[in-house]
Amino acid sequence: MNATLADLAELRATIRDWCRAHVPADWRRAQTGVGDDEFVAFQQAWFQELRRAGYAVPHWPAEWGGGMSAAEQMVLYQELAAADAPRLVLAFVSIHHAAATLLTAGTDEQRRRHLPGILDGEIWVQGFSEPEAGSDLASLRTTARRESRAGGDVFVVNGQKLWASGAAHADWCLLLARSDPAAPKRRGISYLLMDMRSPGLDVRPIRNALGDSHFCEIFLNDVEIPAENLVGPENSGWQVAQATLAAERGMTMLELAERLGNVGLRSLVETCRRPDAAGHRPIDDTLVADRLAGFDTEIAGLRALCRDLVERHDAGTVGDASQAPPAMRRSQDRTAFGDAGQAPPAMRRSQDRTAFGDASQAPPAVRRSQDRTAFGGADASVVKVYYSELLQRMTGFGAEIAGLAAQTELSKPASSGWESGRWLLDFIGSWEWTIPGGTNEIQRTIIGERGLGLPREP
Amino acid sequence: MNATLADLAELRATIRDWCRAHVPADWRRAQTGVGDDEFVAFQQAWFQELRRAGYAVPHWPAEWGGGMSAAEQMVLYQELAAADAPRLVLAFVSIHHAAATLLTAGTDEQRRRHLPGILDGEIWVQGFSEPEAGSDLASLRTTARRESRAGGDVFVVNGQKLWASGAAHADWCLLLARSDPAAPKRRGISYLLMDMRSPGLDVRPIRNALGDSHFCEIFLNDVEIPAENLVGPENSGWQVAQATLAAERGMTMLELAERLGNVGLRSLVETCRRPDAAGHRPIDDTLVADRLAGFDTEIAGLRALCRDLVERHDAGTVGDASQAPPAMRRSQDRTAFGDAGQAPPAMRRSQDRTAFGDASQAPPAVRRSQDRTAFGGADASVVKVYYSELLQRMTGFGAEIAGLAAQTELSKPASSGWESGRWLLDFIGSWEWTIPGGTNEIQRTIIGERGLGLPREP
Amino acid sequence: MSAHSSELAVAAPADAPGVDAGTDEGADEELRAELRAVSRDLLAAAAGKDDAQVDWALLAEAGWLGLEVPDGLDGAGVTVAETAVVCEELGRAAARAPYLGTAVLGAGALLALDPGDDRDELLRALATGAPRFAVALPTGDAPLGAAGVPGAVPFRLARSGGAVRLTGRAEFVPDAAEAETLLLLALDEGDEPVVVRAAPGQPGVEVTATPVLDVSRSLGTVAAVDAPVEAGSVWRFRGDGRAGGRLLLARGALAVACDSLGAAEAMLAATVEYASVRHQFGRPIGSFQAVKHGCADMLVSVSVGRGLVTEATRALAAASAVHVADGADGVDDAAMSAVEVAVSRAKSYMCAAAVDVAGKAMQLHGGIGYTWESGVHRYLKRAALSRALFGSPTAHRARLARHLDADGAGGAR
Amino acid sequence: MSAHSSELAVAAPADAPGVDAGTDEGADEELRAELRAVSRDLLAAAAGKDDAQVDWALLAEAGWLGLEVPDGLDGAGVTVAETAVVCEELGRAAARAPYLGTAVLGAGALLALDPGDDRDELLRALATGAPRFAVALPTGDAPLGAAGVPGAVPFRLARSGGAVRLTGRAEFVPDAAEAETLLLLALDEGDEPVVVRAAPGQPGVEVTATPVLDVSRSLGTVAAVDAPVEAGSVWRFRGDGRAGGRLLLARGALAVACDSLGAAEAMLAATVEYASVRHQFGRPIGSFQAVKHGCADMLVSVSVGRGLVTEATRALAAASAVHVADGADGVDDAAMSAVEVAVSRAKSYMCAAAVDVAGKAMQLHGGIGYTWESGVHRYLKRAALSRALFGSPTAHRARLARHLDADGAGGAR
Repeated sequence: MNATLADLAELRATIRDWCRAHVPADWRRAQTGVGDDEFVAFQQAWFQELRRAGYAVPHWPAEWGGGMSAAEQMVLYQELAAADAPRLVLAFVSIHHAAATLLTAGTDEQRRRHLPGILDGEIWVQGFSEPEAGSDLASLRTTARRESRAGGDVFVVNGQKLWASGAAHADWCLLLARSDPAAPKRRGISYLLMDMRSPGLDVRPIRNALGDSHFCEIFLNDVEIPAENLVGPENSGWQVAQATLAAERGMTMLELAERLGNVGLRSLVETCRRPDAAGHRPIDDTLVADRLAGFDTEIAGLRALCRDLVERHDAGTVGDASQAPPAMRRSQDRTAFGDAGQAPPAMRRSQDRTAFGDASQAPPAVRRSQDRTAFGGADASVVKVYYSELLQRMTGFGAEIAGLAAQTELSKPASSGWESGRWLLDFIGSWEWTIPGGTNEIQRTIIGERGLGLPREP
Repeated sequence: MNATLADLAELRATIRDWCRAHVPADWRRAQTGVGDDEFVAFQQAWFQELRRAGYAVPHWPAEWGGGMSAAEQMVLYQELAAADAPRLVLAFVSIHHAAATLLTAGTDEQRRRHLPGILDGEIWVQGFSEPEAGSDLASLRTTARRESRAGGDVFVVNGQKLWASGAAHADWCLLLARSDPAAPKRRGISYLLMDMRSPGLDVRPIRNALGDSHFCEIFLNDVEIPAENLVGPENSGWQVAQATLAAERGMTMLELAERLGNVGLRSLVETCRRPDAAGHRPIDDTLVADRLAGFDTEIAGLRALCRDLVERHDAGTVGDASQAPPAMRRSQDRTAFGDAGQAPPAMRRSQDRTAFGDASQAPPAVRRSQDRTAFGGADASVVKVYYSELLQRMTGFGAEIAGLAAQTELSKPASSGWESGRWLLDFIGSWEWTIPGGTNEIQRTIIGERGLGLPREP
Repeated sequence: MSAHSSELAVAAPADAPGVDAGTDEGADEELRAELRAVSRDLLAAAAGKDDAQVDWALLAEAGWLGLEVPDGLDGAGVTVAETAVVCEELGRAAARAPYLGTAVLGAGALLALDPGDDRDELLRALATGAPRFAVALPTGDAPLGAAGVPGAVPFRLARSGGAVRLTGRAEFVPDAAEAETLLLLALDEGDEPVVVRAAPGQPGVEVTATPVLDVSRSLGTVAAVDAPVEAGSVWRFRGDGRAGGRLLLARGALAVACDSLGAAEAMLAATVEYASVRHQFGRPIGSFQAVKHGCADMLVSVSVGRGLVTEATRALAAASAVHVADGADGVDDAAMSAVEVAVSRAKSYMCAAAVDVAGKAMQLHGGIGYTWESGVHRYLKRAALSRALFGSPTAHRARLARHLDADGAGGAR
Repeated sequence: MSAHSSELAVAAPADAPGVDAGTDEGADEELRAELRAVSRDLLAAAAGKDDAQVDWALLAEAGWLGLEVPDGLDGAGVTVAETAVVCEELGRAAARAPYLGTAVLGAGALLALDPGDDRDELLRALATGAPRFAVALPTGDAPLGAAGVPGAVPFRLARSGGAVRLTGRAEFVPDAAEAETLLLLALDEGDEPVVVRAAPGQPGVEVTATPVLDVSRSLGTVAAVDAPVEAGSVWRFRGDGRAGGRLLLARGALAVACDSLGAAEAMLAATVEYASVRHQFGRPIGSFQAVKHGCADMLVSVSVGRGLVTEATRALAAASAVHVADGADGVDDAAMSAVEVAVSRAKSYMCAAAVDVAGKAMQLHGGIGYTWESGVHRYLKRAALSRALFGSPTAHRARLARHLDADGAGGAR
């Protein structure tokens, strides 16, 4: 179902009206300095508000409660950003990673069990990284030993997970564990759904650079997971994980770009238009004006990148190496965490459609000329590197312009991103985008090898 | 002989007077667009002018015609730069590389034969790089086969050299060739002095990015070099070459820094103070003013780096790992071209004194605290990276400010550096500093491994 | 901040995906892909030559000059989006051809004028490649200043002794020295921008070549001193002359941005190619992170630039279509501002990025990159010229900043 | 361009190598090396603690507070160059101590005053650590503006009802909240800068703490509203009060630059350490060029910054010595300008570089770097505060640019 221009304009008007009526007035002030419980309650309430309007999981298939086309989702995220609606922070893993995993690789039973649960507010956490397996995710050491029990087989899990964002509030965990210690690194890993109330689990918060504790360590001590919670074939967890990580990109990047382009840029311009004690406005300095215009331009470029990625996801042309120019040869698939988010082309194409729209939709015609695939299998990495470093530059500049005053802002609104206008906090928070999910150093290697076909390190 | 402050002030006044009397008026205009012969004649005349004053080879030992202390040389180069004297471009290899080689590793006979020749204007060229041995110099393929002749042994040389700057005018060549093909890469190389009038030599100019041809290829076809022209032991040419390349750093970097800080910055400020058609001066834009102040600062930083390097060369503390803090561990010596200029500490210390001043001078007390050696064995690389990229940023900015007008400047004065104020030409020429002598990528690896003790690539 | 927020997606329908079911955007994309493929083949030959001169007759035969000339005048009747493809490919080949003067600015100027027999005849001729054109307009930073176009119009008409005479001077005019027909942007006696047709040989008009480092470009100065002008040589823009002038300047800036995009892509491809085959230390140099990540950065900025150039092309094509169709009523100030915002973004970003990319290419090619023969210098010089032509990045960003400040003043949302 | 060219080497003798045969520069270097080693050991303990609080009594015992207090007043009688070493080490440890308020600014202010019993007594006390001081002067960009110091003096004395009263306000005053003695920079009735001694509890004077993200720093606001001031509490600078004020501001800026140098070196060392032991993909991450070259860039900017800080320290030490020795005749405007140029270079470069280095450290530490426990955030926050305190890089560069413009106007050579 391709929407016409008129349909989209109508949708935009509808969403805009809805936002006016439903975005909580002054939520930024109200959510500044709140405790954890208040934050969770606010997130859950806002999620249900969006759900009632059909805006919570627009990217899911219609049968599960979604059904928006990519074009419609773009309109939705543009309007939510323009209205400065709260972000869905807490449900991020649930509605993106967990859902993508279930839709791509889960059984019907698993979907029926979990997708409605997510809509009702079940929170998921990702249990991938480990102390010795960060960028090099494939060296994870947590073990899953299959054993028989009266009620059926179970996996007995032991080990430690790190950077499990939101684990303290989570009901379920997407868990990667080594089920065949003898197999090569990536061949012996299984993907499991773990109930966070299981005995043997110990969740400990890790304070981040701002003193917040949404990251956690999870210690697993003989935790038993029923075998029916295995996703995909045993020892194929690595492949399944690609799908999970792929879900982090595309439309979610577009949403972030819109946030940066709305409240982010707006706040920065406002900061620079504010006269100082002597009545001088920073923006009247060509130095400041030039930087602002540069950010405006870079944001426009980021939006174009994101739109392109989303459109090609939708069109099924992302990473189609057959269209890449000869110089841009595709290298072998990388084995590293690096290529998290980079499933082999055949897999990615199908999964993308499932993850990003109703599979029953007729895919739009492949409108793109070959040059649009110039960044080959590294699209998501290009967007991630560019977004995260733009965010860092913008917030860094904001912190510089705000000067000493930036130091006096001790907390930012919960439920906002790192474009809150509390520039020093935002700046420090920006490393949350340049490090996790494969550091930008790893991303550049992916871009070089998959996007440009440069040779791997020996 | 340490000069007192008063001595130095007197020297400065003397040099300043000399410059007023001897720096050719308006040489920049006169040397713009001249042919090769005119350039060579001008360089030779200026060299002899400097020689008569004792300013041509101040860094040589007194017995050979030099004898200035490091402090005195600094004053000399500061004043020559301040007076915008022509640079000694043509004699660069002769007075630095060739002389350092002879003084460090040559025989008395070789010194007596060649050092006076250099003072009389003999031009030397460096024959190190080859098509397949650029950054990876140790893989050079030119062969030197030792054979007996009636008049004594000779080396019969075959191969091809690249980037031999000034070979078209050269009388002599510093040649590296593989004399033991069976030995490991760096163990089978010999260092030879080759008469450029030898039969079997074919010199072909290579046009550079600006269309100039001072780079050359040298084809060697059964060229015979008498064995007495071997420098250092046979098959030890790699170690001898370190000394040659080391000579490129130190005081020569200080001279470049002074050039950039005098005529370079001055031209840039002038460019930015020139009103446009509407009477607007770029410097009145905070954007431009900020960049200029940044360059002024970076030049001051560069000068400080160079002075520090020269002073420590002088004091014999360059690269003394025993004083480095524990975290800055020294890695093994690198085998790559990369470490050209980085002899093992013991060798470097002695050679530096020989190369940079009269060995009979009492070395000044080691005045530096341990932190001054923080950049360990990578001092020269730090300076090279910083200088070359600052030059590139400054000239790039100049080209941007000058705009379309920069395109109409089709040639720059011969005998000037890449800070001529013909910004686009200077900008393009700046790659002559970021690429040769070990690209800046190689230099960063040296800094990481030798300066910081980071582990080598496996 | 309407011009900078999501509203733009509504204003420029092509921005929204999946909405072209009823349009011919898909067909246009196919046309452009074919045009691109053909151009690339044709220009590949020129790229090998030292002067990269392209055979002018070949360009005319290929139909690239008359791309925007209406069907009825023997042109292809397509849009500036197709012209942009050729510009990009010329940049990729660093080719020398007076395309900017004739097909981009010449055709653009004529199409923006009120139709008429003279104009139509000239457009028909243009598509055949004879005469070659130059359009004398300000190509520096001046028109980007707060004063806007009229203050920067380089020529002025004045009546003296019964005759209309032209006086003024334009520097760095693309393809001026080779042009047989000049179109001069002038203010008439009522301060309205008009186009004056002139010939280089004509009394009072002098054209001089301006040699530049980038030998793949031809620039010149056009000067007129009390040059007598026939009434029939003074042509009015459709509708508002100011809008016509602004669209013309936007075309110039966009064409140069497209050129830089092509040049940057060529440099990226060449660097990747070289880094894949050149071995040092027993490995292809592209396997070292320093080289690999450098190439990755080039790809990132080329990708961002491509996005901005694409958006600016769409915006200009849409506005140009409206201008030609509706004249004065078509392109209001807000729409024109939206075009200029998109063009300034594309021009400032892409033209700066191309210099960086070409510079990085020179660095990563090592010594070879610094040779004349590698040809990297041709791209670096061309990119440097493109950066300054039709407004420096700084001047374009200054214009953008004024929009940001004005929008910020407009309201919180 | 005398202040920016080789002349400087003559003006500041210590710049020239090999010329210290007759001076005690060598001995000073040894003293500083020892001071550095002792400081590093002492502060290493503090570095481990979450609040990095340093025991104040320990600092006093170590003699660091009275470094510049004359021998005769129980101090060490050395120069600001030694104080700079302590500042650098405090930065390296990201330690929390009111050193800036007491030893840098407090001692600096008192030393710049005309000697007298009250002043001498206070200096003697200062060296013992009781009372702690805060100096209320402008710590933002204001004094770097074209107007110079007097326009930015935060307090003013006025006579009303027979009494002299003080009014004004200074924000972001280092160590204000913990200070027992306040020294306020004020203009007297003749518009001459003076120092007013006050106490936090005193009528009309209010001190409030300003909590900041960098918990290793203490800042506060000092406000006075018609606060009655005794005649004995108003102290005049030696010689020209304006020069005294300028030297004091230079001290503040330099101290913060030293702090940033130490912080940056600490972050570099920590990153090198981590990259050498942390393995991924079967190798220490420091063996990857992306990490290695990142560390190399950190070293380059730390090296450049160290050079600039060293030169600024020498220049300020020399000028301060002259000021104390000769009063008004000592430091003329040209010499003061030379100090300010050196300080502005050091402050703008080093404080910006430290933020970059700390940010890079966070990046190269990966996930660990983003944790509270790694402590990298402490350095990032501290570096960000240092960047703004005593003038932003932009403000310092604006001052430098004015010098460049003025020097450029002076002549071609």
